[in-house]
Amino acid sequence: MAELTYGKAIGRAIAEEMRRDPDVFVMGENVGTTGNIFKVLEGLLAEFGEERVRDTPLAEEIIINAAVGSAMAGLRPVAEIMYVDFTTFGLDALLNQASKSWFNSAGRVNCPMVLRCPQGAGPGRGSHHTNSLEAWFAHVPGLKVVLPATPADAKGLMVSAIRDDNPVVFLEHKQLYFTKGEVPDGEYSIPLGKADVKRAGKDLTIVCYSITVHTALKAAELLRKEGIEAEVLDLRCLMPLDREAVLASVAKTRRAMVLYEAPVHYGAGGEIVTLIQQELFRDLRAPVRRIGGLHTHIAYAPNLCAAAVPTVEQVAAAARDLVGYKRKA
Amino acid sequence: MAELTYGKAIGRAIAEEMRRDPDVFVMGENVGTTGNIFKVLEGLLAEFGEERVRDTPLAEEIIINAAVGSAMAGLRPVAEIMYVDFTTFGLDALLNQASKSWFNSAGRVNCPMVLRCPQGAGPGRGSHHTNSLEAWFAHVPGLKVVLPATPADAKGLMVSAIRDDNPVVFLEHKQLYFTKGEVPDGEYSIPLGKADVKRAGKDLTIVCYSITVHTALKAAELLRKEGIEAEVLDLRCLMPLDREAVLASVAKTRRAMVLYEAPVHYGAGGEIVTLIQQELFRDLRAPVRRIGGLHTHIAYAPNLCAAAVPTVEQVAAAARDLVGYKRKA
Amino acid sequence: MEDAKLLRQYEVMLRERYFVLEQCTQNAKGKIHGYLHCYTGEEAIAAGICADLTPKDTVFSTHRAEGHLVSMGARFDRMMAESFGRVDGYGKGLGGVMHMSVPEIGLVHSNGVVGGGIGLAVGAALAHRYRKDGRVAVAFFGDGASSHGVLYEGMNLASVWKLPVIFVLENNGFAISSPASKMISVADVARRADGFSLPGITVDGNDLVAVYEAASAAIRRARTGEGPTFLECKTYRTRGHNEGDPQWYYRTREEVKDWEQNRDPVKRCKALLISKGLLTEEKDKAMIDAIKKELAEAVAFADASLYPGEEYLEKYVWKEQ
Amino acid sequence: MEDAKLLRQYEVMLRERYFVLEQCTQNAKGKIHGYLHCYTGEEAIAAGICADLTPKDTVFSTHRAEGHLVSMGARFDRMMAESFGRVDGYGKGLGGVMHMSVPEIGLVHSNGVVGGGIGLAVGAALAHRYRKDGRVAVAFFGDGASSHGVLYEGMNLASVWKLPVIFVLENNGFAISSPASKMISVADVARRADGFSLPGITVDGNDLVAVYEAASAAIRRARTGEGPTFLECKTYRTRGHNEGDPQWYYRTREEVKDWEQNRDPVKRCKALLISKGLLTEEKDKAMIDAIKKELAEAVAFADASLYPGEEYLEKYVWKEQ
Ligand SMILES: Cc1ncc(C[n+]2csc(CCOP(=O)(O)OP(=O)(O)O)c2C)c(N)n1
Ligand SMILES: Cc1ncc(C[n+]2csc(CCOP(=O)(O)OP(=O)(O)O)c2C)c(N)n1
Ligand SMILES: [Mg+2]
Ligand SMILES: [Mg+2]
Repeated sequence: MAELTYGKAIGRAIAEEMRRDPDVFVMGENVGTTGNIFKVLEGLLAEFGEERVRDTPLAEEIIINAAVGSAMAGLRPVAEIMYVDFTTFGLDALLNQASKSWFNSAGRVNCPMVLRCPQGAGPGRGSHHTNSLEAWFAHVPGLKVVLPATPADAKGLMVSAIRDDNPVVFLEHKQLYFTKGEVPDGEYSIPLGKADVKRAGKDLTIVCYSITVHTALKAAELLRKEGIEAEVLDLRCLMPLDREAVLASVAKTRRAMVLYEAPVHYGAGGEIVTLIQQELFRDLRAPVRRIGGLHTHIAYAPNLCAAAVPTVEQVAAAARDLVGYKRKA
Repeated sequence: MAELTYGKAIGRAIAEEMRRDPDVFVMGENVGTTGNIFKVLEGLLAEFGEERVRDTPLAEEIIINAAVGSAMAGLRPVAEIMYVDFTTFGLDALLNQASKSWFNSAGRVNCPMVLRCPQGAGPGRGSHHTNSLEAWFAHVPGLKVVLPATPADAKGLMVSAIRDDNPVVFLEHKQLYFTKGEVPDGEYSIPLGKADVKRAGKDLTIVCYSITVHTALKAAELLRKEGIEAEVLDLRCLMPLDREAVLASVAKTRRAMVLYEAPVHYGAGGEIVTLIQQELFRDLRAPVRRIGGLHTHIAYAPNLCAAAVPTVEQVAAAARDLVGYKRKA
Repeated sequence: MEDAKLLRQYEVMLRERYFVLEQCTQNAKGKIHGYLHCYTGEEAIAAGICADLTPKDTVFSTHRAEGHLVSMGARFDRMMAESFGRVDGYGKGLGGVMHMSVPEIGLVHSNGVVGGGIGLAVGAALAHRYRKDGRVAVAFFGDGASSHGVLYEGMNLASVWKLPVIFVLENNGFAISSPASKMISVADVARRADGFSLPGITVDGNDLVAVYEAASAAIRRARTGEGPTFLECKTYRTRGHNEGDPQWYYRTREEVKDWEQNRDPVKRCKALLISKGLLTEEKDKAMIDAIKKELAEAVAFADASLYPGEEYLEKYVWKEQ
Repeated sequence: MEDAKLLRQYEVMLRERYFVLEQCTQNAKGKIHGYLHCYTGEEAIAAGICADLTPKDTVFSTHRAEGHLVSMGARFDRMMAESFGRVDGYGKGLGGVMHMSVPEIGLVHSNGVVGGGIGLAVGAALAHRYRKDGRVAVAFFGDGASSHGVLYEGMNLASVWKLPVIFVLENNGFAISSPASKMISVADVARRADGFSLPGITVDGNDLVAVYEAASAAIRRARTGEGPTFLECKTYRTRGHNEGDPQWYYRTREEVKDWEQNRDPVKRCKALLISKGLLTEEKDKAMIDAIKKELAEAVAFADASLYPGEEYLEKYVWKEQ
């Protein structure tokens, strides 16, 4: 075990996979000389050289295309788009090419690639660097979508993402990069599609992922003092989705909340709400609560950035509502 | 009233708005000489000339950008992307520019444009011409999203979309273009964000939009013979969403199904399910049912294309389940 | 171009031509479900470009794919089955007529997205360069597609990284109804390559030998690490954009007839072969007969093949680990 | 360039320079929340390009926007307030330092997306052409952005439609740490314009007069319906990519010093003005003092302004009908 930041845990996973498999390489804007602007890839250029750590021109469309094409030709690219906001230049390659090659070819051409992007709110960045697009990717059959919340998960999931034979979108929350945690040394992987109970509880389940796991954990601490025990279930992947884990937890607690940071409407949470109420309707003691970000953009002013994303107090209040809900009015 | 196809109703709405407002113009691939490949815009070039009916080069990114930029400069473009699948080349202009200009400028620069795209399944087209992307657009704050199901709605909604001061994504189902219906002559508009009860019923509500309205209506006919009266609520717009109409209908029927054609997971339906179960939990006699397309791509083989989208029989069966559901097991 | 290769590639052109015409026949019978985009009139390009390629190279094709498929060696029967949407097709009927992938012959991907293969070919070339395997990636695309930004991003990347990719522009003068002369700001798109520091060459795409010579040099350059080449082949499609295209509103019958009668690549190559004494009418007829026989078998094969089962719909979404 | 204009645009350059330096000061105090990308060293470009523009023209700026804003006439106080994220800023603190829109002076949009304004400018130019209003659209963008495909799609469209747009490449040699020499396959990007049939001109971007003369001709061309121009201005940013950039891993202090001492656009222009007898040290100092006074007021204004209320978050998502 070593204490690492979330960012460094990702960098370490990639480096270990690059040592293991010569087909794995990294490309993106400023990933080599700069080691990526969040220092995630620091040291990789020195260790692996320019052929395997490729600074690209500033051209997202060809970055994604080159990743997809090289994967179709047998490599395992780990490509970076500096912010998820800029994947919008190259989504044909993801939506129509990467995600469909296995299908269109009926099992002849696959696309084993990882597309890494920071995403999410951050003060002082403004609306062009703070989109959260997981719902877009999760909606595309053929893509896998991973959103780690902790350094250990980030490492274990990145290893699996690189080894996966399908295109994986790996979404890193920019506000987590410098958070720290214990990370297992050496070979360590976490299968894609397994949720993780980050805190056990009996009174309600908070289904969450990425940065909201931490919001949920803090809210759970508040609630504990009030005698409410919240279970915090970190999905870790939206696709594959660990339906079993969601249902097992809510079957136990009989109350659920889904929590995410993206603009609330048509976000990923609706999928989880649908699953829970469909499968556990008779057991639910209250309607499934959904908390997302405000349905707006992330503003530049720090107070408005904070106001747009779910807060600990908001989660705690919703939990109290849930526990206090009476099935009959 | 005149009997028109869905496609011609759209073309007529655009022509009428072009006559009314010199700032309205049309652009896209093969929209002029060909009148668009579905003949939606036939006759416009002859009437309005090349300046207002602009055949563009085959370059979706600049089409969308040029629409957005010209709208920011005060025109009202009605731009076409030949299939929604190809909007993926120009989504920066939609996600980061069009949808955010009003916000970033705090009310100084708006973007009154319509982006028209056919979408949806169709046999023999294969997976690159059959995406359904409404959930992506509906998730973006600042965009409006319209999906008409009938010729009259197509006309009335298109008029409102063109007059709207915000960017509107207007999604036309390619399998509806040649369906016919009565369309009011002359000035006729339908406000964006008003759902429409396409069939009244008391036993359950089928919330749907675009082509699935017709699936729902057919299923309702089947069900009627069995004594089940389904209400078919056509949302017509996903954003703004007519929450009131959804809740009013389900408050009455106490059973609801959400129906759409896109791949089921993380589709638009989760939003509606969430709304209903959140607001009407105590009234619901059964969990809200969600029926989407199979979570896969639209295959070329006609049998598989048909198998991937919701069928009348599937909807009817789900309705029977809903009506037969017992709240206590 | 050596004689043997010339004759072989003539036969390839015949195979392209007759395969597509047979698809048209089958399409008229309602057996092909999708848009059928015929390569008729453009056969010399695929035959010339692919002559020196091997199954280890990586070719990315377009919506007008059959010429490329045939030239790389795809089987008539499996292609025909795929265009019928049947389970014995290359894509088991899932992909269909615009989306055939035959990696075992080097044809990685054909594409319903115009311009969709250009960036992928650059990526495949990156893989070749990364592995130093001497292979070449080829992107075919049309004049319409040449307006797509990814081409320029791709040329820049291929140029700075010296990637072994050949950009093959099949300039047939139209994107559906839109004439290249109105849509493209330069007469020879190949001129744009100059600004990206790669060789840009324009050839008569209906002249098999001219295409071959240019391609052969480009392939050599690529294999020896000298980087990308842009090759513009001027041509003309003599059938509609797709079968059923009511084409006479954007071009004249006379223009088409002129190309068919005076510039047809198959006819021109045949005349050349005969003039060189490499072909006789009888030999030509024998080749065509053999092709027709193979085509009849292909149609029978496709007819006998079933539509795919519904289980495939979800089976091929993700590759199992 | 006439004397009066030269002097006026020198003052514009001073305003650019001192405004940005004041932002740096405020940034060091923690008052600017976002990435601050300084235009320092590049001022002659904005001052030269904007000299003949009017508030009716449409300028699309970048993440390095302050030079363009100042040159079009934006107010110090409202810009400063916006970089502080305050409600009296141009975007009420919603947009922030990278996203200022001041349409009343012709600056439609600055942009956090690199290359994000290029296509929009083409669209605005389409509006001008459509209305035959004699206005001009300008897209500023960097060498990094010049690798984006939309530039080439935009050049093609502007060329075939003869749109009144000027593509202004501010080639400062770097995209963050990536040197243009490794990322771009040609020394002068302007050469690429040739393949799109528009004039491509490379000028010394640190020479106000050179930029101005080229811009003035391009603007005239655009206003009179002759279409687009591509203008590449070679320059150098003398501060880091953004404030806080640990820049010495990709360039040397010596290189920066050389540019500051020997090629600074403000110094060069000042020397020219003095040599022409248009400026004295006293007059220069007076101008700078006036600017500094205005800046002090701007900071006070921004400091006094509140953070925006939460109600704005949902108020400005959609424009009400
Ligand atoms: C990205 C994209 N845009 C539009 C289309 C619709 N479409 C199919 S073929 C075609 C014209 C293509 O022209 P060109 O590239 O010249 O190829 P050609 O058909 O002439 O071989 C168009 C517009 C598409 N399939 N993909
Ligand atoms: C589309 C996009 N990709 C990446 C970034 C991150 N980024 C911000 S500035 C920058 C470098 C821009 O270089 P250049 O275009 O040369 O402009 P300069 O900063 O040198 O003025 C990058 C990569 C971005 N904002 N937008
Ligand atoms: Mg063509
Ligand atoms: Mg630069």
